[in-house]
Amino acid sequence: MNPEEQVLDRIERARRRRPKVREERVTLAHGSGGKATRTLVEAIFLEAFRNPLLEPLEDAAALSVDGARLALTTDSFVVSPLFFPGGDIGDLAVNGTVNDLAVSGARPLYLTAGFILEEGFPIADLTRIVDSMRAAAQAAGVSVVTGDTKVVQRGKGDGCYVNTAGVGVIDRPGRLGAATVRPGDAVLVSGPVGAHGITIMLARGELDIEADLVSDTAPLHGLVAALLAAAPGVRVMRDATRGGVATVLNEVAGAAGVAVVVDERAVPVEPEVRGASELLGIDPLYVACEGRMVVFVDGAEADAALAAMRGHPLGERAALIGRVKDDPPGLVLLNTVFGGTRICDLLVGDPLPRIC
Amino acid sequence: MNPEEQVLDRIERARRRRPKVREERVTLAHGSGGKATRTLVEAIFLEAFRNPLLEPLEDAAALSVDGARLALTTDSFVVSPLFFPGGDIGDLAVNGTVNDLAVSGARPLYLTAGFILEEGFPIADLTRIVDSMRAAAQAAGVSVVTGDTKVVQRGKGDGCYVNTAGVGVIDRPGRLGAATVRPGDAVLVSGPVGAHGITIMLARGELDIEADLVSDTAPLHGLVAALLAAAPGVRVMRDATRGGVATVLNEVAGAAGVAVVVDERAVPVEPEVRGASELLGIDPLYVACEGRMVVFVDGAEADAALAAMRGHPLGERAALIGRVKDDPPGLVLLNTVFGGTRICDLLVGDPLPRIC
Amino acid sequence: MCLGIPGEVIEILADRPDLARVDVSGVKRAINIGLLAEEGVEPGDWVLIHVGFALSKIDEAEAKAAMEFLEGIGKAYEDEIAALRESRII
Amino acid sequence: MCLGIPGEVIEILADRPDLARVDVSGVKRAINIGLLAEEGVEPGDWVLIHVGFALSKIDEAEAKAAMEFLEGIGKAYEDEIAALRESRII
Amino acid sequence: MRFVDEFRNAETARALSAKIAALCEPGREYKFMEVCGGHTHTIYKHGLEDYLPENVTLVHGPGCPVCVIPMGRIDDAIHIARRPEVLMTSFGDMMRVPGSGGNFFDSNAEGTSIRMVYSPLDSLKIARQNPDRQVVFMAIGFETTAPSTAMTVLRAAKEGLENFSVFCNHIMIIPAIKAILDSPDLRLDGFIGPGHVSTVIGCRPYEFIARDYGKPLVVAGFEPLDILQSIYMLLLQLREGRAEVENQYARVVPWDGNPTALRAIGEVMELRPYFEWRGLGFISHSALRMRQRYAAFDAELLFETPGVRVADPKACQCGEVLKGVLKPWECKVFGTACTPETPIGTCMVSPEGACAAYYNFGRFTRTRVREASVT
Amino acid sequence: MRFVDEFRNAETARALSAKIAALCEPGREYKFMEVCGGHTHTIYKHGLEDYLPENVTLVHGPGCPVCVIPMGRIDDAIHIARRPEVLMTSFGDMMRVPGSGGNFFDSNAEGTSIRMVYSPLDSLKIARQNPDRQVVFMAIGFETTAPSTAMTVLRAAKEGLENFSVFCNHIMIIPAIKAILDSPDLRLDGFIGPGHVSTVIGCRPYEFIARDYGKPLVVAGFEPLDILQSIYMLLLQLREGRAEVENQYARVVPWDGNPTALRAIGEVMELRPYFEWRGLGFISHSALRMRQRYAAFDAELLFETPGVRVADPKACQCGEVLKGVLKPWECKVFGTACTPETPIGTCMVSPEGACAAYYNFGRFTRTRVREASVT
Ligand code: SF4
Ligand code: SF4
Ligand SMILES: [Mg+2]
Ligand SMILES: [Mg+2]
Ligand SMILES: [Mg+2]
Ligand SMILES: [Mg+2]
Ligand SMILES: [Mg+2]
Ligand SMILES: [Mg+2]
Ligand SMILES: [Mg+2]
Ligand SMILES: [Mg+2]
Ligand SMILES: [Mg+2]
Ligand SMILES: [Mg+2]
Repeated sequence: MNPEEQVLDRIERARRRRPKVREERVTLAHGSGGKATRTLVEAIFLEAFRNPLLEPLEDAAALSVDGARLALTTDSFVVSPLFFPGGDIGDLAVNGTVNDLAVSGARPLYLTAGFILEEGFPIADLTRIVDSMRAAAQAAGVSVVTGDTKVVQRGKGDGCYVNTAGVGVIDRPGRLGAATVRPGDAVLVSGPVGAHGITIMLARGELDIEADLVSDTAPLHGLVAALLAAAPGVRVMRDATRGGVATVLNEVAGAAGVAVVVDERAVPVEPEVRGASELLGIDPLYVACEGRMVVFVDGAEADAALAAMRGHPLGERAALIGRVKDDPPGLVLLNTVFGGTRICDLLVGDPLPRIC
Repeated sequence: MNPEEQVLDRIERARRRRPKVREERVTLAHGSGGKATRTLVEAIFLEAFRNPLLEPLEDAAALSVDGARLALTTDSFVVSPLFFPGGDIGDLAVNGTVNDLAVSGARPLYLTAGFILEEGFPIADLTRIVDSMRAAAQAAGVSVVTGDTKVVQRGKGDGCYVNTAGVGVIDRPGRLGAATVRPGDAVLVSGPVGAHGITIMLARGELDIEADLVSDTAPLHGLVAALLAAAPGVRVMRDATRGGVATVLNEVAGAAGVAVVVDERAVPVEPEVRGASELLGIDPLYVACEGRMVVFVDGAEADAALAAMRGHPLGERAALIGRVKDDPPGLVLLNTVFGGTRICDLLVGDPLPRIC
Repeated sequence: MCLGIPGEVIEILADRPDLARVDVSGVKRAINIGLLAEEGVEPGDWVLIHVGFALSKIDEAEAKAAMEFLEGIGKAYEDEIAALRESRII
Repeated sequence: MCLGIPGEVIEILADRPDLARVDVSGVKRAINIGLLAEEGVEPGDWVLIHVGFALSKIDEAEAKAAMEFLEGIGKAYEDEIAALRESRII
Repeated sequence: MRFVDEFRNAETARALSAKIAALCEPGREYKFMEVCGGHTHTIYKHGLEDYLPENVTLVHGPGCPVCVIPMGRIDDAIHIARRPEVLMTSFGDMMRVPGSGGNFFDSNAEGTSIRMVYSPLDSLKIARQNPDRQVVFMAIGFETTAPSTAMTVLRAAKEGLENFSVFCNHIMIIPAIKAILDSPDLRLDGFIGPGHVSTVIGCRPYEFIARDYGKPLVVAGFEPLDILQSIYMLLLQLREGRAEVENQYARVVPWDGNPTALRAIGEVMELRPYFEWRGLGFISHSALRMRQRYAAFDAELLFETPGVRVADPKACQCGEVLKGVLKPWECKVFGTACTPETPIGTCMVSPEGACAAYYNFGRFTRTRVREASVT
Repeated sequence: MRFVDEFRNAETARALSAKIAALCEPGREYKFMEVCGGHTHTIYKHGLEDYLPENVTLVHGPGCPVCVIPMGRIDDAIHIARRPEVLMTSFGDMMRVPGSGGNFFDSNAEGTSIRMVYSPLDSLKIARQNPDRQVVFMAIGFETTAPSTAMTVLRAAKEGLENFSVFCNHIMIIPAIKAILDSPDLRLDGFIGPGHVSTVIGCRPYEFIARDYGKPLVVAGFEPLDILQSIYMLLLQLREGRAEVENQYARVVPWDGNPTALRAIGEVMELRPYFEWRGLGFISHSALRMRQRYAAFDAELLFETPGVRVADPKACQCGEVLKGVLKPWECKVFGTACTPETPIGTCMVSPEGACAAYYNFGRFTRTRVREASVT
């Protein structure tokens, strides 16, 4: 090894060290979906709760209860603003959990709904949120079967936080999971990326940027069903939420110990998302979606998978964006538009907090 | 009917009207577990999400998935202070959900954990909370299998909010539920009431009251198992959390259309709980517990049920506190220590917010 | 609003002679005894507590007298009932 | 930090002549054009945007010249490659 | 609990009940007013009426300071609380009392900070802890509570606190009783006198009731046996043709009251020329305000208040209930439009209000009660 | 995107790459410094080094204003932000720059309000919206950014805003380049000149580099083809034995810069006698402060700051990296103790810092890259 290679090797070893939270206090970065979030999750939550079901840190845990194969997931939603073009915290909370179930290969069935309301929150806004949860649940074919409401004093919340947990049933034999990904697999994305995150950021109004953009929030269960029917060789699916597509790719590369090589040109991005990203100096690959997923599939089935996704309204602009290789393991590489190649690492902190 | 009876009749009709939230904004009362909470839940959440599984508004929904009989529940925890004598938000969050499953007749299996952290929250406190969740989960024999973390800006939270959802399996044939309660049933409580709520109130320090009190937070699954084994005639169990024993009794009386008559003398209350309650002018019957349950059981099995509970460490001071009658339907009546009888209604607003 | 609760004085705070630690069924709180300055308050005294102030000292002799009156009525009643029962049995 | 992005001026705000609405790939923002006061800015102009200010006007002739140079290199290269291929095929 | 449990004994109650029944002349209707809301609360909370013969009726008087506070004063308090620098404190009972545009909870939901305190001294503590805020204590209560407020102001003055003041709504019991006695549509046989007020004012101030109006009054404690005994004592006076002031609650109430407390009130407060009582209208010399020498602690002087008199809702019959002319359930809106969740009148707010006590504890008829026993 | 996408064309890049290779003399090592962090970012983000022959090395210069800000200034900013009335604003890049006791995020976690803004004008808006707060804009940047700060101050003055001020940390590019040129351990063959700074200062200020130091400089745009073309132009000058200032970025950079912008800077700011640069030490006349006549908007005058010079951590070799003496990976703590999550030096903080760019984008070797293509 030359000196540079020795250094890089040392770094890779350092990166494999047990994660440790160095901060004394929680910062916004811990909630951004990037490295700090991952460190917090692994060093504190995984460390304490460690068990084989939690360990994969997938979108949903796969359980076997009384002979039934179930998926269980949860997410809290703290998006600001609560209402934004294309959606609100209500449909986000339903779609987000439906999607975590769907991408785990489960048929979403039942949701829980937990509300943390701030004293003074307008009842009319609550009704609007609950109505859009109802509509989203109906669209996704799930029922909200149990719930909880807490009220916190003014100044101890931000209007309305929603938690949903979801249960689905895994009808399909075999296991999905990042660990099943292997060299030669194809990487697909179900549509243009980053619209949700940029929409939220613009909806805050602080940037004074106008754009004809709406959130991509949508339930993916139908698209997943179509995909799985056409391509049994699907290895893993993930919805690209906080941290965006790049974060999902890194999680999979890390979990599977493979290299993921992505063709930047192939990644679909709406012009307005690109414009806002350039203006703000951020990369759409790291911007959250709420109705897009990344799919790893047996390379031989890439075309079938792509065709199946494109045949579904939510996958019309699906694209093959990359391939899995064996080296360098655990890294995501990007073949840039310009023809160069670079690493596409986890971000330390997301520039867009509170997007979901 | 005499004029008074006519008025009372008119009132009962008014109380059966469809609930409507009259306030324009959420107030703390909506989170107190009393009438305002009930109105909010029925008028907004139940109205929007209505389905046969949600409708009973039990502690957990009873589901049938792929042949398996499951219970699903959720609660968010926003207790202030986060750490208090006898526990913290962590074991509260685990025990609360374990208990909602247990009292639904399910064997608790899996939990989700959603954290909403406020920027600036000490990592050491988070670690302490997560550690006590781990210990509580271990004690209850459940695994945390999936989770989520969000971080909100300083001033948009209160350190740490935790949501847990839980899945359990219902091994026992037959259905539990408030609707199965009938005249002649016995009403039991598993131990002294109100310690949790009073402990929290004193732990805030604002009242400058000292007492040797600790929260009663505990997982009830073992006690429930012992009870069910001894008394198959159990109709319904509820953990007496927000709103206390009186609220549970009212919920059951309302759902079953029966009268619940309680002997005030029989209700176990720790002297310190009583002292603090008298000092503050509140009634221990309305004060939250986090490790106590109310049991309705076939009157013929009352002794067996009581013996079974008393044989378990968490039920040593269990007591038979009342009987179910047919009239007046939907009301809870209290035979007072003094030998009088009065209504024991739902409270409009709990004097103790943020107890769980 | 006029809620008043009896409590037993445990100690007078050394640094704040207008405050007493008072025990109510095992629960303790510092209570202002400034309104009883003239009579004086000592550990062992019972006082009536209202919104953090001791409003009056409880007169144990009077309490005993009241109880005796009430118990007397109770006793007389029990005797009567007992007599009634006996007469019935016969 | 020195991030600058080209955008097309759509309009000068009527009530604020120091502000222009500028379009970047379909996204619009009011940009301060005070730093280009001397040259003047009109709809259709392209400007370089930095932290909310237009720093300079983009000179389309210069841009075209640069492109022509670059494309020329590209063309020459392609020709060369093509020639190379041909020679190999033969 | 000592001095509490012994006065809740059911056996003794049954005996006393028999004595009471024996004292009543058949066919005669007895109407006694318990002046104090604390008594009303005890009566309903313990189901005390189960021990009274049908011909003894308890009339719930105006002695709940929460129930008699007029809407305008709530509006004034909210007006003060709306100032960004103000942090208002008050007793929990006040939080739900309706002003013309909502109660304190609603106001907090819209952005004010009105916090519950257990003691006025807690407000002082809050003021010390929040030097950048103006802490205003919304003081309410009869002579029972006024000394605590006065002592708190004296302490604040001693400490030189500059961010504490009192919005004074203290009222006095005697003018209220007098107003009741002078109301033409009233027929009462006697009064159950307010025990805790009397710890401060003593028993002498009631003597005019016996002397000028010929009605007996028994100062009563707050345990159910205290009240039952007082009713017995009232009936005994009636039977014996007496009209006197008697003290059933001598274990707590000295005949001459608490002179230290009275002096504290006198030092800090003075009589208002008149004050509005909800349902009873303006009563002269019936309330207290801060003295000029404590102007620095007088929120009424420190902050502007609209001071608008707000008419009670038309449907509201609290005045009749407070005077004992109507039973709570006789009010047309009772239990339908007016409930503890959506009170129209203040008697439905405080747990000591006659309507709330009846609604929460007594909302069923005697016949059904008799069935309702655990055993 | 017009003026962007055309300058990212891979075909053209390949052609230019061949031309560049052809210009390089075999066996000779070429070392060019891109002065500007924006260029560093572009180079890594687009993988531009893949188009360079092995013997052309790019050295990352001091032109990242975030990277050269000394710890003491961060501490001073946090000191100001800790005042309860202060609401501080800054560009997103600043949030993670370590001070001696943590960065802005850490400081916020402990209670300060330091908000990210896109433009200094946004700070002004925040000041208008929060009249009760003192809004302080933490200004950083070279001459590119200084005019925006100046225009913002002029606007604030015109509006008579009394709750807005600037904590001025603007620095100047020429003194930094001069410091680099004068550093003894340096061997460079030419400079890629900072494009956006030059829109303001123009190309003339670089002439001394060619004239006095005999090094060519090409002012370059920020798209990858701009940089590749500039390298081509530098190599051509070397081949032809020239040392001139050339302008590759003429579509944006006028030879004489932007006189309006320069005047705005001159109106509001003046030279500091000296200023500390992280890694480079004190450089005289290298930074700007507010003029006396805008003292009302000068946070340094309005608020006390400790102004303590904080020594860089011992392990930190940022100075060597900024001068191009060390490659990022040659620093002993690179990638292990110093990572973007736990930066020791500032070059690891900004996405334009050499260490961060190399860590995030370039952390693998050329051989492995060649394998790593999608197809
Ligand atoms: S029912 Fe309501 S309005 Fe009627 S008297 Fe009672 S409190 Fe007043
Ligand atoms: S690795 Fe860190 S300490 Fe070393 S030069 Fe880079 S930024 Fe500075
Ligand atoms: Mg970290
Ligand atoms: Mg997901
Ligand atoms: Mg999830
Ligand atoms: Mg999710
Ligand atoms: Mg709940
Ligand atoms: Mg309501
Ligand atoms: Mg429950
Ligand atoms: Mg629950
Ligand atoms: Mg629960
Ligand atoms: Mg999540």
